Amino acid sequence: MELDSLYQQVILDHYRTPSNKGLSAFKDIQVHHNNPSCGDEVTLNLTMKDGVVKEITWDGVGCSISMASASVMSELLLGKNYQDSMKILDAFVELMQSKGKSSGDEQLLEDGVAFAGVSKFPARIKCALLGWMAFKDAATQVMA
Amino acid sequence: MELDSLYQQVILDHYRTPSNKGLSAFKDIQVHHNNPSCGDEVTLNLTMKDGVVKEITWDGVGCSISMASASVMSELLLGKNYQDSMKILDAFVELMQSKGKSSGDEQLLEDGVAFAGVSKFPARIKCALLGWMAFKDAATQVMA
Amino acid sequence: MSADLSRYKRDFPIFSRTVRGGNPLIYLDSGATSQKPEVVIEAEAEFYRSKNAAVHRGAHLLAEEASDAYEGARENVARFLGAQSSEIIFTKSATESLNLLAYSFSNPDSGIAVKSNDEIVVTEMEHHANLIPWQQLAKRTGAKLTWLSITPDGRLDLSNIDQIINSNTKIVAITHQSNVFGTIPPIKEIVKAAQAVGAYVVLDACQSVPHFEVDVKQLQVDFLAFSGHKLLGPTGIGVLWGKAALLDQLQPAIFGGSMVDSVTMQGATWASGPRKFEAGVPNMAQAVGLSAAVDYLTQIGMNNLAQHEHKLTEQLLSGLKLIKGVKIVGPTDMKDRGGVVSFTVDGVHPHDVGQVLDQYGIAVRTGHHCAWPLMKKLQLVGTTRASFHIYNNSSDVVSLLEAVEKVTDYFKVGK
Amino acid sequence: MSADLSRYKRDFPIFSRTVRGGNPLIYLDSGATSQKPEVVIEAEAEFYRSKNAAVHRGAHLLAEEASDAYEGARENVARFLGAQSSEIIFTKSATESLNLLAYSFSNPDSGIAVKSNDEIVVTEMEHHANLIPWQQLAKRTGAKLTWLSITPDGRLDLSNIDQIINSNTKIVAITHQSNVFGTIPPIKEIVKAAQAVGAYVVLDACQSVPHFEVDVKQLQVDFLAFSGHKLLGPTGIGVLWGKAALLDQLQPAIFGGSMVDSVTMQGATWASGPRKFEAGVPNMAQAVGLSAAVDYLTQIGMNNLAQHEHKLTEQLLSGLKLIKGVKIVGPTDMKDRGGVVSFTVDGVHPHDVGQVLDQYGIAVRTGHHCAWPLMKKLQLVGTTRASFHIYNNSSDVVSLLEAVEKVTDYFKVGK
Ligand SMILES: Cc1ncc(COP(=O)(O)O)c(C=O)c1O
Ligand SMILES: Cc1ncc(COP(=O)(O)O)c(C=O)c1O
Repeated sequence: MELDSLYQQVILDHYRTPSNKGLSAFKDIQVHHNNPSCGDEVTLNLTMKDGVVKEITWDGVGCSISMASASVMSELLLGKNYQDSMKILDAFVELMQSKGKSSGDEQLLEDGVAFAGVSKFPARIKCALLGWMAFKDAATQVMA
Repeated sequence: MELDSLYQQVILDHYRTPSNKGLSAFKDIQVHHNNPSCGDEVTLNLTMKDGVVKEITWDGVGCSISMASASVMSELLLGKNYQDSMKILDAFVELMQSKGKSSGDEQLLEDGVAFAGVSKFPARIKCALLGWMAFKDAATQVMA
Repeated sequence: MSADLSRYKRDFPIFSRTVRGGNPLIYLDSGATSQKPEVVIEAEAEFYRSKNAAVHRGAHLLAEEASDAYEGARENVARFLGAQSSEIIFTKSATESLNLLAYSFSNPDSGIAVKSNDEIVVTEMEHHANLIPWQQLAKRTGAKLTWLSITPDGRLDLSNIDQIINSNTKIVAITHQSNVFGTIPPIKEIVKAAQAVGAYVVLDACQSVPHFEVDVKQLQVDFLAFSGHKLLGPTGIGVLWGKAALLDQLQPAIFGGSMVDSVTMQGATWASGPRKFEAGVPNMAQAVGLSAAVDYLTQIGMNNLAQHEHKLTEQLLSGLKLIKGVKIVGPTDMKDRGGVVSFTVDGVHPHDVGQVLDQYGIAVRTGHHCAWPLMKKLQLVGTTRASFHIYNNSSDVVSLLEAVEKVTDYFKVGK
Repeated sequence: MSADLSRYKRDFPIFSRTVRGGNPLIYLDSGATSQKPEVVIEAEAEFYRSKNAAVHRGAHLLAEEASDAYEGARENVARFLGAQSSEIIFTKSATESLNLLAYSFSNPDSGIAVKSNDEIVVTEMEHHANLIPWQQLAKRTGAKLTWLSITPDGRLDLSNIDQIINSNTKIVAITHQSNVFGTIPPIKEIVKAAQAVGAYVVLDACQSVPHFEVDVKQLQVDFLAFSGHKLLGPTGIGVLWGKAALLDQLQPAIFGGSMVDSVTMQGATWASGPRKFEAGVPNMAQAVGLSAAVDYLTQIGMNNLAQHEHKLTEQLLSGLKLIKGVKIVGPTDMKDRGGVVSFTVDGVHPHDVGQVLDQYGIAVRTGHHCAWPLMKKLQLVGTTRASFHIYNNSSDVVSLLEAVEKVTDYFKVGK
């Protein structure tokens, strides 16, 4: 069923047991992003050192796609330097805009390729990007 | 031609040489009425004595229908008592609303029956009524 | 036995298409916007094809016919509401209606302008469109905004009504039916409380006028707003109704052609009646389309429609109660409620519920329903909402219930 | 030789009807509203028949398709104007566009709010829709309204432009083409004067965008407004364009659903981009219809259309000059003017002129054309106005000229 291409098992797993959820006490910066049309929200704490992501923690409310995507993002970008994190982020954004035509670079995106099916559901792309955009905002501010 | 039923000779004559046009120096009351959608305007001075119309003078700018109708009205209602003037006025209003189905009571309306054709042109009914409504307003105020 | 209304569905061309998964369309989102019968679509098209002209302006036959069509629509809508046609103002939507009214209330030249010591009362279950315009009016004028709370079962809490609606109250703006719960608040009591202190009642009738008979005289409210698009009518048309005597005392809020009495470079004066609130070339084709929708509904009979929706709502409520993990948000019985049903599924976000339903061709609304303060109060991130109109039937309800079961399976609710 | 555009008339179903006296319709009132080609009528109908749903809200396929259609319309209109789509705000009409803008300018939270020591400049040839909203803005804020005058031949008098547009000037609101004279004012010089003092230029493009190519970047104005219904599009849709950086600094003027970032009972914050100015379920079908009109015009070619109207205007001006008792009001040559021609007939009121023309099936506009201050300045009670669009041709002009001759006969002008 078409639905299974959206709700990959990886996504449902991350939704049920998200990684790095729960905000850390210390951080370089905190950002809050939301999606007013559906009410999804993510708060993200970021710590970087020498241009490398040291800690990402987040909290939020939202649908399976937005929460799972934030979880995957937080795993994937941890330990990456700023440039690499942006490369991965760009690849993820590109995948989201692929309208179902790309399956994603597994090398780069790892669990992130599970979201390939989201690109066929335009209304859900914003969900998948919520956590990533919060990271981008935070990292850009820390690096500025 | 349909047009001739609108522009009766009587109307064109009154338009070219209107009666009682030019405001008197004395009056019981002055009213100003206009038709904002086409810009037609009538100012009317009324003098009554013992409930009888002693003088109607008016001035204004507007189309042939509105000016001729004001002229006919001023002739017709002069010398009438309040009640009779309202009877005539009501008959004229009724004629205007007749959608071309009435030819008007010549006994009562005299030259006013020339406006029967106006009732077939909804956009012009307001023109024909402008002067009459000014009279009604003025007379009602004087009688109050 | 009630009338069989199943034949009406055929009048709506959209049901001849299929949606996701090749499924027939099961449209349960009429609370957001309704579908349109062909007669409405054709009425609008026919206006363009045969009598399109700027109303009230031209000296020609088309302009005359267009004006007749537009003013005829006004009379028709007035009749539908038990109002006078001079009290019907065409706007683009209920949102515009409510904003225009709020701006008119802050025009200092209005005879009934809101002042800084006035209070404006809303409720916790208002749609943003009947909340934010009043917040902004309060901000512009210095007036105070207060509100009636809701009870846990989604009804209005009237326990402190005498404090909330008090001698300072100028306006009470309230929904006629909650677009989240389906609750129909006790308008009579609120009108009574408002009248006792000389306050004006503004009724947001977006979810009522399209679904059951509404008579402004019986209701005794002062202003009322709704949108055409939820009433089987076109988009881009709304209505603001107000008591003639009050409209007379209000100054207009939007300015331009066809609403003036006279104009100089320095200033202007206004025409009388609804004209002064309708600046510019109006949404004529949409007014004509709305009028066709009113005719269509009148022919069905608003009471028949209300009964029809009542039965479907009852069926849905009983069905939902049987599904494990599903909670109805709002009244669970049929007392004072209409055909809008919100629910949550344990552990599944509404957005995901909606996505699964969509896969089965079922269109519902998910999220905060433009009633964010209400969601926060209920500590919900949102709900899934099903809402009805004439084209729905009991097999739609069965399909929805089956699909909700599948949602709980898919996301292994309680497993 | 220019392209033959005669085949386009067939696309407009209204011309298959007859009017007064059994005559074919000769429609010369496009300045008030244009007729609609079948593709526009069908685009609106098709939206209702196949993808009607509330945009940006539903979790279902229809809502997705409706959103795509609506946002696609926005992109299409943006392209047409040389703008970004995030700068296009859909309103119900130019009148609403200008009023919303004026209200946004008086929202004290706006970064570029109008203050009491500011000046707002208009011209003596503005339509009421581009005059009264600014009068009212001045009244609300205490700002001063000033204006550029006109010359006897219906052009803008720029002799004192440096006094009128001065260091206190905040807004210059001006028409792109007079709806009475057809005059196209020297926008370049006005933009230069405004930029020199840091004032914003608001262009009323109601009579330009539907008739010739308009590129907002080339014009260098800051805001622009027009209505769909004069552009072969549906009624009930208008556009407000503004530079993105300025829209960012403006606060919205109408409030409700789909335009918020967050909402509590006490207050709200706004979404970004055009969304913050589009509260409520929008006029979706009308936006889609407008987009179809834009496609239709693009396919004809705006330059072809402009040339076509230019030729007709030239023919009409030369013809009118030959009729005794007829005076053209406005420029009598083709320099900087479009396809709107006003005239008077000695001793015959415009209303009577229009009535006679109507008898011959010719639809024109008569009266003050919502430009009352201008009429008073010219000491006219009104004019008769003929205006063109794609469906007109040179035999329409011949018919009009013949009928005007008949007017002078009928009322025995000069006899
Ligand atoms: C120059 C001009 N400005 C503004 C308007 C107002 O447009 P609308 O009535 O469509 O809002 C018009 C047309 O009526 C116009 O010709
Ligand atoms: C209760 C209620 N009020 C107001 C509105 C606003 O209506 P619209 O968006 O058509 O202006 C809606 C619908 O969205 C509603 O359900």
